[in-house]
Amino acid sequence: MAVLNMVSALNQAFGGEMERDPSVVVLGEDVGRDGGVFRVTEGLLDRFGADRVVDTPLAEMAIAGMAVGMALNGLRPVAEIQFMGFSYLTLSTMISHASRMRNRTRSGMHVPMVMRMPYGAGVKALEHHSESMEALFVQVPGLKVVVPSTPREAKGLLISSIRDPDPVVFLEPTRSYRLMKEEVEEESFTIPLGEARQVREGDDITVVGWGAMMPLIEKAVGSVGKKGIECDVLDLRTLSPMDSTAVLSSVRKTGRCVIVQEAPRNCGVAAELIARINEGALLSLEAPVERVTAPDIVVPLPQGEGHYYITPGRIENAIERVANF
Amino acid sequence: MAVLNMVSALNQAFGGEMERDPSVVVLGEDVGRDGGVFRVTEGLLDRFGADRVVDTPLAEMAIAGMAVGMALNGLRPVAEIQFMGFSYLTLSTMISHASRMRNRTRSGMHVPMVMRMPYGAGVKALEHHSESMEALFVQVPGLKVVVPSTPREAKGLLISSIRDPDPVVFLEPTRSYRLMKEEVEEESFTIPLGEARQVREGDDITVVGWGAMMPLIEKAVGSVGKKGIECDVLDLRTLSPMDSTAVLSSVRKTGRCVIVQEAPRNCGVAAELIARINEGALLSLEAPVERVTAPDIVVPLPQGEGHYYITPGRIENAIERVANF
Amino acid sequence: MLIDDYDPLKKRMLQVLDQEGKVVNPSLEPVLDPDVLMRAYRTMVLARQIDDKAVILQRQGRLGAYPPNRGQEAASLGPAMAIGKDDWLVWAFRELAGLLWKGLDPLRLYLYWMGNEEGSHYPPGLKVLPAVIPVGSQLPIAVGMAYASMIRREGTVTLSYCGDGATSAGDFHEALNSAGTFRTPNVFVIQNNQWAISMPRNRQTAAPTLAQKAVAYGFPGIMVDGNDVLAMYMATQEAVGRARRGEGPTLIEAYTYRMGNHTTSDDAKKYRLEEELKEWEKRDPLVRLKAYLMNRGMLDERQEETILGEAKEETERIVVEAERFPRPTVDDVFKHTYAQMPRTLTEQLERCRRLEGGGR
Amino acid sequence: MLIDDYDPLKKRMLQVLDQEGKVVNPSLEPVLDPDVLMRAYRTMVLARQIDDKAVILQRQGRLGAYPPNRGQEAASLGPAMAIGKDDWLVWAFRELAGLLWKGLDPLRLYLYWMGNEEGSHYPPGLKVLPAVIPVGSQLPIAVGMAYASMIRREGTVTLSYCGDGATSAGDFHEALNSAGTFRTPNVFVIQNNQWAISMPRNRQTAAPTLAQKAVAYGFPGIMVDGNDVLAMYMATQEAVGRARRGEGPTLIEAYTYRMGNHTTSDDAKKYRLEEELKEWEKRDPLVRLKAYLMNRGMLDERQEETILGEAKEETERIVVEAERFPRPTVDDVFKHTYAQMPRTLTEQLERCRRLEGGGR
Ligand SMILES: Cc1ncc(C[n+]2csc(CCOP(=O)(O)OP(=O)(O)O)c2C)c(N)n1
Ligand SMILES: Cc1ncc(C[n+]2csc(CCOP(=O)(O)OP(=O)(O)O)c2C)c(N)n1
Ligand SMILES: [Mg+2]
Ligand SMILES: [Mg+2]
Repeated sequence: MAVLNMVSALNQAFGGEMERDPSVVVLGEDVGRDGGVFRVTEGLLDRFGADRVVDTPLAEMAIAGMAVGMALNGLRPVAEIQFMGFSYLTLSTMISHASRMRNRTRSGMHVPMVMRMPYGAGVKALEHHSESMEALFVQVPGLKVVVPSTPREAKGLLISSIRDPDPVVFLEPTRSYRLMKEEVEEESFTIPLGEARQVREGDDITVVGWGAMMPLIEKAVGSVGKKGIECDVLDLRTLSPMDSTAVLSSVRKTGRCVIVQEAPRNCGVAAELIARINEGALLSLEAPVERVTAPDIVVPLPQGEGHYYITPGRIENAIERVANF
Repeated sequence: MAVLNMVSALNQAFGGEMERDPSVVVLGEDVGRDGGVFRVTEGLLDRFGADRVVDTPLAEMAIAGMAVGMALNGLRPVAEIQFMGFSYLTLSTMISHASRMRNRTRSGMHVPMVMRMPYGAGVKALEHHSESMEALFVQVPGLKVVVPSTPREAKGLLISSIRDPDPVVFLEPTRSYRLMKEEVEEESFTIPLGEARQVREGDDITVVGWGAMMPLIEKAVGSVGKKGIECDVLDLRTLSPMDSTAVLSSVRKTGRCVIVQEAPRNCGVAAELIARINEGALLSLEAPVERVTAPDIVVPLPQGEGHYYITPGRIENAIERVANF
Repeated sequence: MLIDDYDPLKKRMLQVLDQEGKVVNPSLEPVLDPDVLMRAYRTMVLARQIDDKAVILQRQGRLGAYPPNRGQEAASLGPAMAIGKDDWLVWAFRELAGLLWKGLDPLRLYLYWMGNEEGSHYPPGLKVLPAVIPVGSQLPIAVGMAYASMIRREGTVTLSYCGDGATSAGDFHEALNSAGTFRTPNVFVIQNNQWAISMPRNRQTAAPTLAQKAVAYGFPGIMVDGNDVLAMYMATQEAVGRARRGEGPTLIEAYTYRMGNHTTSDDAKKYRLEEELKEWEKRDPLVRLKAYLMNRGMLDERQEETILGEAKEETERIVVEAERFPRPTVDDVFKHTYAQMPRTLTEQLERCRRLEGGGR
Repeated sequence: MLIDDYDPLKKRMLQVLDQEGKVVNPSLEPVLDPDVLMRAYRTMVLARQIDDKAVILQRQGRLGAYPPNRGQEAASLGPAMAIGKDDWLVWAFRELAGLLWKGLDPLRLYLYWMGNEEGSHYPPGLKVLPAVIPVGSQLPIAVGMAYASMIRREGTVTLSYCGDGATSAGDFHEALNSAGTFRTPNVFVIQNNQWAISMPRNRQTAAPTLAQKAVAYGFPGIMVDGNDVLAMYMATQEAVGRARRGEGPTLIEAYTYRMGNHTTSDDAKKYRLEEELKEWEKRDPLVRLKAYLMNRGMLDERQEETILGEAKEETERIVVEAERFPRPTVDDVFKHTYAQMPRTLTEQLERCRRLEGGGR
């Protein structure tokens, strides 16, 4: 068992799946010779050849559309979009075709594709390179949306996504690509989509997050733990379908909840979770649920980042406030 | 004062604004000679000429992008997208440029444009012609999102949107285009953006909706009124910025709330409102807030519509359930 | 090669038949089995019947908004005749005749336009994509499909259609440019019917021909008389050959005309001149093929009547079957969102079922 | 007209100077004031300095990811020299020399790459759009800007730049096709620097030239030696003239080379051959203009040194100023979302202020 960072774990997932299933192909800008701007697809071109590791022209609509067509014609494409900030160009295709072909044809056809992209902030990047607009995809019926938070999770979830018969949007937290390492099984394994992960058990308060927020949450939870607040921590893992059952049963136990969302506030995943808590566990609530989110502004350029990003301190504050309500 | 339907009221708004301000231009597919597929821009070509009433090639990205450029260079463009189902093609431009130019340039430049489109279901239309995906736009910091519900509202809100210094997405409920008529002042008038409209006062329960849901709500509210349930009805009117203050003060008064949303459930405007009620009025709640929404599935073709659309009966049910909780 | 002789920059248009059904250029006349020619004619007649009937049904409230095909039968049929069973056909929404040739049961088409998703539920192996409404968005999909065939070394091609309006869309560009780069086995047919709703062809692009757009992608384009089914067949056949041999994509502009309204919700009188329509009615593709067959002694008036009669019967059959077809249940509209229904959706379905059952 | 002589389908490339600075074709040599030529040279030298320094600053952690301009100075400068004060310049992100010519204070550029939005806060009346990162998305905007100028009968033009990679994007197509249809006063310059990150030009499109993409839009295209500032100037001047006279847009392909990495985060050695770079280093645009000026006796070694010294000083000035420039406050990052801050945002700002002040 090797100790890997998320980039290597993802790369390993690709290697295994492409060995196992010759219909798996990778496409996107710079995914071949360059190995992807974050090196996730490094080495795949040499191992699997240019037919299956496809450097595309600079054309996101075509990347998404070609992936749909490949999937309809027997392949299992994994498309890479270089940054989430450029994925908006694919929304029309994802909404109008990827997510609907199954329903449109009454399951006569379906679209087993994955669209991966790095998302999120904290790496001092240019404009459009720090966005976290996952709720754009979560809103779309027929899509699945997956966000891993650790190297091992990334591998297992990517493999499940590739094998899934439905279109999956796979969001990789840029900030976590090389942040941490952990032991990852050499061989292939899957982590089921649609199930949240219990990261830590506690009776005082439920803390929910996903992706790049998990390391921040763990810090915050550690600090408040020292003050005697025991957190029940959930990594949502799949934003669509959302495992609200896990969240609700935790909230029914703790009566309190903080949701941490990197994205702006309006109509985000946290809002949806609060609505579901309201619907299914309102009577258990001993305090208003709090969301720690970005404000409803454009992600600032690096010099303004400090005013924008969520910190463990902010999460800690929120946990304490809700716990002591 | 003439009695107008929504199409005529919008047409009148255009006439007045184009007379008043020579920088107002209209662009889109078939907006000229054809007067738009719903006839909203009928007659404008003859009155204002082809320079200002611009029939474009079939290219939504260009329509949105050109509108941004026109706005940056001294015009006040009002772009029409033929149906919301084709507006996803504009999202990249709206997110990356329209909504950000002001912040990007620290207010050195800004984008006073309107993007109008019919949205919503109930007219037995083809695929992609019935969608209600407003939350895609509501999520985007820097955009405003406006949805009129009656002819007079449509006129006043469109004029405000045209005069607004920021980009506005203006959603016209297809179903209401010719559904009702009301008296509309001949001259121009504005209705401020960002303020909900109190449609009816009542102490028992708050009912919130917008756009095409308002006539359904009014029916439902009438029925439950006969059973002694008095509803406080709010037409949200502007989805972004959202007038949650009005909703919260109503909920503080009634302690109960039903939100009616034509769109699918996940991460919609109703979820955001529930989150804000949770944050600001949880302690006033005497029952869980209920959302009446579409399910998280693709809008069915006409033969399946009946299983999908919200009816006054469903709203009535929800109101009674919450009122009697 | 036709595509060299008819380079669009030379401003020539490929034609085999004149309106009287005479062969303009004998060296271009395809060698087709009489059965095949007769089947082509029957297909066009049937397409015309189904199309006309759909317009009537719409007026009677028995079918939804519908985009008439009248005048474009040859433009969609000729290309379909040049592909095989294992090749893919990717259409937009105005390719009735081509679909009939390819083997799609027209019942499905009526179901579709009547607003039932079963209308896009095709038998496995038919190799036809469902109708695509967002203009141009089928083209990148067609490139992906061709790419998949290509790397499997199948030797199959993907034939796709789009309208003149679609050529302005970003999808068109990204698709054709990518296809050129990958040399995928794509044949792109533009049905240039001169109009995109109310927008005439010359307001869609300043390029004098649509075929010349291929110059931007590094592969050949050709402009073809789209009302001449033999010319469309010949051009596509050559394009299909190139694709099968790994020589990459071809763009074919079918110069044709939409004789009807854009859809039944549209009124073309508002924006186009009656005379233009009159001119084009003289070039009716059905009349042209009939004249050719009569000239060749393959068809007479009596046969013609029989064919028409059969087409009418077939049309009646599908009207009856389509109207008898079960309407979607609440389960149907939920069931196909994902392969497995997620829990939240199951709950939503149960609530809907309850409501429909009169519960709360 | 140059655009007739250099029709891209003829596969010719417009060139005025050879690498030794000799005039290849005297009839094409522009009549430019010596002051203007000297200013052009100074601009290129300054651009090179600012560019090199940015790369160093990035390595020292004093500036963010940065896309080097080295080798492309003539391609962006020549066009900028051909427009006037009232014309718009719409850039992508690698047009330093052109921006300096247009009058943008390079301090703004450093602020931008250092991650401060004040870097895109330009003085009113400058008529330059901020940098555009989503590749190609500036082009529809440029068409809208030109449209606005056109209907005001201003006689001004909009000059826009994009890369070779951008030509594959749907935005490129929709923009150029619309511009052709409306005959807007646009001049579209493609900086074909042979690479889009790791993708070589021939993997971007199968078209043998990028200039010929104009054929798809019904307006002229021309391929120009992009390392020859005089050729770029001449071609653009002609395009600008056409635009001002209402003759519509022109597409100019500047054939040039990105000598550096894509950005400071990239390592070009991974995907391209050292020899290719070596070849292109011989065609350095700065060296070429210098040789021309020396040949014409307008520049000597001493002057050259002075110019270089001045450029270094100026670069130091902007480093100092940029590093001294106030960083955005919490108010700054909220304030410019809307003209008037909505209530919810005010609340969010207040909470942020409170948190930053150590409150909760
Ligand atoms: C992306 C998109 N924009 C707008 C529409 C609305 N619309 C439907 S058909 C049509 C015109 C299509 O013209 P063309 O491509 O020439 O096809 P034709 O209708 O002539 O067959 C338009 C604008 C659409 N379906 N998709
Ligand atoms: C729409 C979009 N997709 C992807 C990217 C990531 N990206 C940044 S620059 C670049 C290559 C651009 O190539 P080109 O247009 O030739 O410009 P150059 O970098 O050579 O100046 C890519 C793929 C982007 N910025 N925008
Ligand atoms: Mg057409
Ligand atoms: Mg380049």
